[in-house]
Amino acid sequence: MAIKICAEVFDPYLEIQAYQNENPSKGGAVGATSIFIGTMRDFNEGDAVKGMTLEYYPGMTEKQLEKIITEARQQWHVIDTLVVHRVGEILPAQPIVLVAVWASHRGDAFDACRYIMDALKSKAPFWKKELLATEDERWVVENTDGYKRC
Amino acid sequence: MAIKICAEVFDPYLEIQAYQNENPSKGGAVGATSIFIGTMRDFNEGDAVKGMTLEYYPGMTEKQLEKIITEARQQWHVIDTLVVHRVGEILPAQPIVLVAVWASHRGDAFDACRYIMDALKSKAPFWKKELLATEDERWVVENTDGYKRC
Amino acid sequence: MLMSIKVRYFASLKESVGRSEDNLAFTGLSTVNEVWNRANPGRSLPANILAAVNMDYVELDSNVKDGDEVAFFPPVTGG
Amino acid sequence: MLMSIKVRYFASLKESVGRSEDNLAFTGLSTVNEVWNRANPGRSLPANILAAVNMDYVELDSNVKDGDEVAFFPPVTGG
Repeated sequence: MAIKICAEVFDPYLEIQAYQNENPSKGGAVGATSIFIGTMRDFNEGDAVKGMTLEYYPGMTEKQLEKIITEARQQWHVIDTLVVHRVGEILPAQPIVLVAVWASHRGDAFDACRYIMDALKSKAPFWKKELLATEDERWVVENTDGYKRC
Repeated sequence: MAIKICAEVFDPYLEIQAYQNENPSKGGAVGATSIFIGTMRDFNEGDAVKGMTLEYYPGMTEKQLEKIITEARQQWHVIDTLVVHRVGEILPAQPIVLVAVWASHRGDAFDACRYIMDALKSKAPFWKKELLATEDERWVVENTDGYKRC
Repeated sequence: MLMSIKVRYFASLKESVGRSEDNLAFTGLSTVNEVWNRANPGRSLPANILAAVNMDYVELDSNVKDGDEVAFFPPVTGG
Repeated sequence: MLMSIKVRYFASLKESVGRSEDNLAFTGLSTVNEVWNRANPGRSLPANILAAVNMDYVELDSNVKDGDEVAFFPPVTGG
């Protein structure tokens, strides 16, 4: 299990591969890997966004992420997890968050990955401030349920 | 949208990166990528498994996968999808299937990825034959719901 | 009317019938189930077997027409 | 009893109170809500603000003890 807070741009695929290489023992037990990658969009709430700053609460952020992962492991059969979250100045298309869950079976992997993402969005202390194309700055007020509105 | 049937071992992370590089335009619209990777376990139904052969129905397999992806796109807001499935002789820890879904929002990405995986497991014509550690061969009879039994 | 039908078998069913393909030629309309019976006289269709015509899933009482490819196979186990 | 409490503010709340941290020293028992009032006299706690004590979420009427770190911040928007 690993939790990383990154102040620099990270490559989610390299992070996963590096983590797997450092933890090769789980190989034959793993049947399912569910991965979520959140990346920065260049629009939000109908406005063009050209950058973002991600603030966090060092110490509490890691503590809450650990708690969320423990809750997931209590509910599903999970072999391992990796969570990486970016902080600082971010540009469109850069990764913000990576959640990877390794399990023997796909239901456990999918459910635990989604649980961790949803809980992270509602409980882990991170805050986004958007820099709009108009040069205005604004704090993102609330995370949504994650579906596109028609 | 791409569907690939692979007769050789594939690296799911290289497949995703190569596909993204060939389709860079979607960058700033994507906020969520949900990925599922199925890998071969070295045990099943309580027996040690040392290899597997995956048979398919060329033509029908691709046709059914296209249909499944179309169904997913009718239900959720999906930007792009990639499905790669291995056939032929497989060894433990090798990837069997990759499903990647790119969307603006996480709910759409998660739901569509899971829909594609579950539908693939019940409708795409692939069949697994296991080679046990005892040298016995046996056909896998049915896919399960994907959760570990206690 | 002369019907020319290709029949295909996959996975464990292919092993139990002992062949991967039949090419049938017969006269008269037919259903998927009748295609099985013509290709495998005296052997009833095993339980749980799925059928496809021209690579789409069908019920066993679906009609087949000249030139169709009819496939029989066990439940799928990919992914 | 002398209470020494560190108060922290994050994100839009940090900008609106104009500081990131207070170090309070006062006597008597207190709650999270009272800590806010001591640190921000005359300013009521904005709606929807979350509170944590020692990096765990708490209700506003939770007690604080000497040495605690109390944090106030708006709804989180990570991921």
